[in-house]
Amino acid sequence: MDLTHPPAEERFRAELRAWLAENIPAAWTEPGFWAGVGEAEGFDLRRDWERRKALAGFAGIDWPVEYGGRGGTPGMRAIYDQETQLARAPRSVNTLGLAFLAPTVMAVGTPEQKRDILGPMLRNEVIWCQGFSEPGAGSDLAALRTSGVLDGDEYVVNGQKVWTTFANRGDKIFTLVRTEPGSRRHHGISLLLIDMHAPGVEVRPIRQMSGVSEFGEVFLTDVRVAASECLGGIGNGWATAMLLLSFERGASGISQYTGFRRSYDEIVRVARALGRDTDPVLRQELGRRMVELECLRYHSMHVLTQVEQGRDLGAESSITKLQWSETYQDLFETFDALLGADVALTHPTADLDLTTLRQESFWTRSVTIWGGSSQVQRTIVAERVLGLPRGS
Amino acid sequence: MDLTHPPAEERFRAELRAWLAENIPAAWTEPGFWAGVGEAEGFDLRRDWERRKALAGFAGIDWPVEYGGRGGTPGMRAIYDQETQLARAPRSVNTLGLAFLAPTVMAVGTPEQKRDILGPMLRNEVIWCQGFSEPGAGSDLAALRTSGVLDGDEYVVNGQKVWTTFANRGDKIFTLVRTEPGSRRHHGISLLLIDMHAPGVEVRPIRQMSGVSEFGEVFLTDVRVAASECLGGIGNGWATAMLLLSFERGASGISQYTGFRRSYDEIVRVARALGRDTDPVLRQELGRRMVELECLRYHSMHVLTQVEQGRDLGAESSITKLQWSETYQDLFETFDALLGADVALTHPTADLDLTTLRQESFWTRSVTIWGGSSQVQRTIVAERVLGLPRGS
Amino acid sequence: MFFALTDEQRALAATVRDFLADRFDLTAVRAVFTDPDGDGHPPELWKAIGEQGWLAVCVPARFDGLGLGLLDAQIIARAFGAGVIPGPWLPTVLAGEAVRLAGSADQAAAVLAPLAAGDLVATVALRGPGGGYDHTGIAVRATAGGRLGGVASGVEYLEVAGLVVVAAVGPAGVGLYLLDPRGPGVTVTTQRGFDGTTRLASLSLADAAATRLPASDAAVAADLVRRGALLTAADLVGVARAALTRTVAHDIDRVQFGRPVGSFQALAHHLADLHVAVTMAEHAVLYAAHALDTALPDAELALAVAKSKANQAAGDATAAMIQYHGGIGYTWEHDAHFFYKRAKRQIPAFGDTPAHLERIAVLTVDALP
Amino acid sequence: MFFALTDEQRALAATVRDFLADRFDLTAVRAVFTDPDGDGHPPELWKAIGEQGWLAVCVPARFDGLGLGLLDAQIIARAFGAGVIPGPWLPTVLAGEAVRLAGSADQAAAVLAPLAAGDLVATVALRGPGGGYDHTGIAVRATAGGRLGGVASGVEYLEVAGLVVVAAVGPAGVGLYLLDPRGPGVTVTTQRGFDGTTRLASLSLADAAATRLPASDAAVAADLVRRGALLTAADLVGVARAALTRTVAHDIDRVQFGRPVGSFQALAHHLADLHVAVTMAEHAVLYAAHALDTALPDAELALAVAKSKANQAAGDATAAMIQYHGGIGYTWEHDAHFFYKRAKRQIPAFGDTPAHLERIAVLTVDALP
Repeated sequence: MDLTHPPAEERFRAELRAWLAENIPAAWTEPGFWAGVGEAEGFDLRRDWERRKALAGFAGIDWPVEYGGRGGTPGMRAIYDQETQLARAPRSVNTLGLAFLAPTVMAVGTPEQKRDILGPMLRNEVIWCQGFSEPGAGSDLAALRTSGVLDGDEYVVNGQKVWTTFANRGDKIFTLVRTEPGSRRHHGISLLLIDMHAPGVEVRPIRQMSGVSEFGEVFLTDVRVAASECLGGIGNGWATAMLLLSFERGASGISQYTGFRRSYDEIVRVARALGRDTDPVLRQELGRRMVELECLRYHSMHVLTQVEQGRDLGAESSITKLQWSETYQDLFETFDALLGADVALTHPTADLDLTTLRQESFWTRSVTIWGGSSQVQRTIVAERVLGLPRGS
Repeated sequence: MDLTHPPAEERFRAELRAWLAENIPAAWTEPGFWAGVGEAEGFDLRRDWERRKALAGFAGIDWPVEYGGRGGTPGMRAIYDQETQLARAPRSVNTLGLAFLAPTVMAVGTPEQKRDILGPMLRNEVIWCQGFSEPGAGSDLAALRTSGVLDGDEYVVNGQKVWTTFANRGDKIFTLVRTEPGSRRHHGISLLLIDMHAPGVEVRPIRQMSGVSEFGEVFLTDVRVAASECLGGIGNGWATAMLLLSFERGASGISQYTGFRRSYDEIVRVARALGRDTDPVLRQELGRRMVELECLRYHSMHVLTQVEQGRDLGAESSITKLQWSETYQDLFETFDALLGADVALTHPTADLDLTTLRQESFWTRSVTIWGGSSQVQRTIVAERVLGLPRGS
Repeated sequence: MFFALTDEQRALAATVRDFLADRFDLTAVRAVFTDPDGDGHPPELWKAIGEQGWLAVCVPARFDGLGLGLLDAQIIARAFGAGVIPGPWLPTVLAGEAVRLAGSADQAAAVLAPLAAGDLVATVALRGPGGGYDHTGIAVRATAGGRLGGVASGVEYLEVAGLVVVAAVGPAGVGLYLLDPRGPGVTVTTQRGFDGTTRLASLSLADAAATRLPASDAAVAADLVRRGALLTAADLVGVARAALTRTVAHDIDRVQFGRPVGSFQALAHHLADLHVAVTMAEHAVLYAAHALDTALPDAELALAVAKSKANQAAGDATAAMIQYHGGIGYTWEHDAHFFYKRAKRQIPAFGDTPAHLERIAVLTVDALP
Repeated sequence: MFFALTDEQRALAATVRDFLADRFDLTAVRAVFTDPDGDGHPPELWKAIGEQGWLAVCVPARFDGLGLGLLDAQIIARAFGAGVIPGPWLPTVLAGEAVRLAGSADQAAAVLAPLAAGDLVATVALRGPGGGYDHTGIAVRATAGGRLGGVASGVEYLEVAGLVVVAAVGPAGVGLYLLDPRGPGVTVTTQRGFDGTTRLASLSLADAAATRLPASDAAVAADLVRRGALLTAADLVGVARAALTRTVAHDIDRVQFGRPVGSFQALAHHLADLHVAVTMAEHAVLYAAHALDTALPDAELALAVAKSKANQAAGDATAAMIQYHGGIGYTWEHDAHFFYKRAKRQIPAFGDTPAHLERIAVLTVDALP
């Protein structure tokens, strides 16, 4: 065991930490700040901040230098995930592009795609959306029905996508489209890159149960897309999509841990303000949550070690997802439990504002659904990790 | 709502209670008595006691008088279940015969079968075993392989049965046998009544994890059974077996509740002896167990009402089984929890003898397996009560 | 033995259900839910509730009530939970119970008839900010002359109520007081919350005039809390059953991987467990209502069992409703969050689970001979 | 970042595993388990354990030990758990730790070399009947002269031990004492229990002579308990992983309703959840061992996390082992009950879950600035 980072990585941490301290306005880290600014203003602040961060060299930490990245180690990437959380840096507005599309482009993109997509994405000049899910195709992606019909050297795309993060703010969307008429399930699909500002693209925000709109529906009506705007080859979309989704495996859980650990402390402070932190029954619940949080941290070290050793994590990423999502949800059940009879109030006492924690609590109901529901993850663990026979 | 019993039923209660008080030796109700006497002696005591009880008119409470029963109401049956538990009367040694075989004989038996089987069973002159499960056919009963080949007017039976309660003490066994060679699944099966003392019947006790042997394996080698010793018709065994198992539905759960409620009190007394009854965390656990116990009691009143109203409970019996078996198991998890570091000891302190409670605790591990495992019960509730589509 | 509702009671249940389906369905609920600045008290609904006699259930016949008990009242509470119905029915009924149990003849005459007819919205203020439902949670003090000072939190529909029953600690201990919320010395402040099926406010009292219910004491206050807990448990059971039924219906229809989602065994078994839990909670609420109505010796235990079990069933069923609807269940546009949020609010109301479990321990551990 | 075992450590794990599979498999365990009157201490196993150096892991090199740490010791503990191995390995190692941490040079010289070689069976007596593992649980008093009086319960392998480390409260507070269990004033009484993979006894002391470990105090005693908890957690993780692996293997083979039982989704999903839990417990034990070895600032938290998680994983996995084997898993003849009973015994050993969770609350709730 050696849980330290090598000196070069620690130097990176120091450098990053100093930059973050200097560049994140104090107001941004105050409770309620992001809930207070409007959605549009918040987005613009984050977009601009991230661009500046990229120019300062703190984007694409583990991307190769040739693609505009820093060429750092997996350890630096983990440090980045941790430090940005600790500094309460704003969340990225280009997550899906950075986490999924970018590594896929590096792997199977044409030289032109690499040039045109990666740099602008890093600098937030182009915000990317993901267009995979459809109303009838949630966990069962292969049931998709959006169609693209070749007309000259363009595809005419029709269909509907749903659960698209930042649908109303995105510039481009990577989309699964059935380009071979009459094909079924995994066949005849292509991954097309569609301009969100093109004619025929309409977006309707989806309001979440928390009241916030981060997702949207995307309606595609006779949208014309150049055949060259395809990643990974026409008809090869399923394989490209599976490759793309496999990059979720890079996530070690350290970013989640760092964020949830802060939420835990905030929840403890609420308990203290309400005089409930000495209740032996609630202390047991808090203790149980901390057990799972700390396990997530140890697990993230395990994952980082595996990545550094060049091992393929494969289906193990389902373990990471289950651990962080279920732990996160349970943590906010404990939050509710300690509020007692005042659970429904935004301000249970005059000086306690729970708006942000309450939004986070509603958010946790979604994390066991998106990105592969807990049910889907358990099936993956059962079949691919434990080797249980395929059931149904 | 009217949770009282009519006067006739209350008179029955008084009569029964008085008889029990007079006829159960005080020594029998002392902790550890039944664990102290040997298995054989215990069986004989119980067999004889039950015979005397029958002669006094306290057997077959809700059986028609023509079959030697008392001709009582469902309410009297519930009172009987409750009072015998309260009085710590010994458990029956003929349960499977009384609960399952008897009502089946009443429903589909020939006049001779009714005459020959019911009376002797009530008086414990014949102890009945059940021979349904086989090593390869547990929850999946239709996978049975025991075969009976017709030879003159006798079947020659070969096969193996398992999980047979009192296998080594039984006189006769009601058995599912594949009497049509080459038949599959539910077809070609007959319910044969086999003499356990006949040549070719061999019994091997199965020791349970508690150390006690209540089950056994029954090996049938060229056992000759008269074709007339068939209940419900040759080849009609599956339907007869399903009818037989449906009589489990008579059980309202009140017997279980009354027994478990006593165990709860005993567990509380142990907690008190160890000074753990004031621990707020353990109190929560005990409270949670009491919630489920009391729900079981209310549920038993609901079931009794349904039976009195002549309603078919159908798949609802799976709810009763799930509620009592899971509650019982959880209750003993709480028992373990409150013992703390001394959990492994039979005598954690000089004056605390946990032998009986410990055996009961191991027993609770089996109740979610036999009689249809919790998994099987949940499938029944999902499909037949909720109407969810048949899955797998 | 008759552990069931009578035919009349079943008919009442059907009437409430049909009325709501017809006249106040989820579209009507949505209108109230999504208008947090509105008073959450649709007049046409209230009028109908009054006309139907659903406020008169527990009011004695001499005050034009139906003279029934909690067993009948819980039928209405369950249907209201199942329909996630807004409005001050529950606090009004409860305020009536306080007057019935502890009021003078004059007080009863003045309050109960208009309350039963739907001409009076009333509510109860039983605990201070952050406080529980026993006497330690009360943050209002009373003088011997009936002047109140202090604060109460999370009071339902205070802003439309014409009368408040306030629990206060006076010279002779805990008492219940009738207060005009528009009188001098009374400040009402809106408290924002996430459950749009109710409206909450705090009550600040500074030397406010009130009238004591003469027979009220700590025991009556505790009894009132138990009645509130029973009706809340019934509401939760209604929420739980509706959440489960809607989820089952959705998962029979919803196809993924070429099969109805409800045919996947892990999901089906979880729904089966939820059905068992909701069924037990239904039994428990029925029993507890009867036990309180007829003063059975185990009434207090039964109430604690009912509220604990209803809490669990509703919490689990509404969380499952979101999870097993997939993404759609998490949207504002879907109705799942009405059920989820109402359950979240009601679970700690009139005693959270730990409080009731500890009470059960007192009754079954400490009381064991 | 290297959060994993080294190649040498993996080789050690493989050696222990292979040795046990070869020389002390479940048939050998069964012989010990089903002979409750035997001493539970097979000499050939002990001899081999000594020869292999598995008692020498934590003993410093100057006493012929390997001078390694808990990270290496937990490898052996895990393998022993996975094999439900009987014998006094764990209490002997722990007694050695007490001497190493708090003994004089002479005491260390006298005890550690024979202990490392397998020539000395030792054990620890740290709590009284019904007591926990903190100072309040100690029921032995010591005089200034080192005479002990009182009682200790649940002492592993006391009847074959040549040396006992006893926790006692003396004039200067808690201390650890070396005791000859065959000396005058010492009474050893067998305590019957259900876990045949160990032997337990109580220790009654009446003016019994003992020698204090000079550097021992409350902090060292607490450290010793943490080391015991860590090795017990490792044992439990071994039990849990073996229970799960055996259940998966059984359910791949076992056919019901024409399909392998393991293809039923409800069961498969439960096994998947268990795999996640056992994996987390494995991580946690690894981290806690390293944290104790290198005195990381969060070592105490890590230990409490590891024991809590190992308790849960082993409890759940061994219960599932019985349930998902069907009837056979409930028989004496099947091995499932070895795992179940060992887990039951070890779960409260060196701190049950509530005790560790409360400790976590102290460290993360009370300590929050």
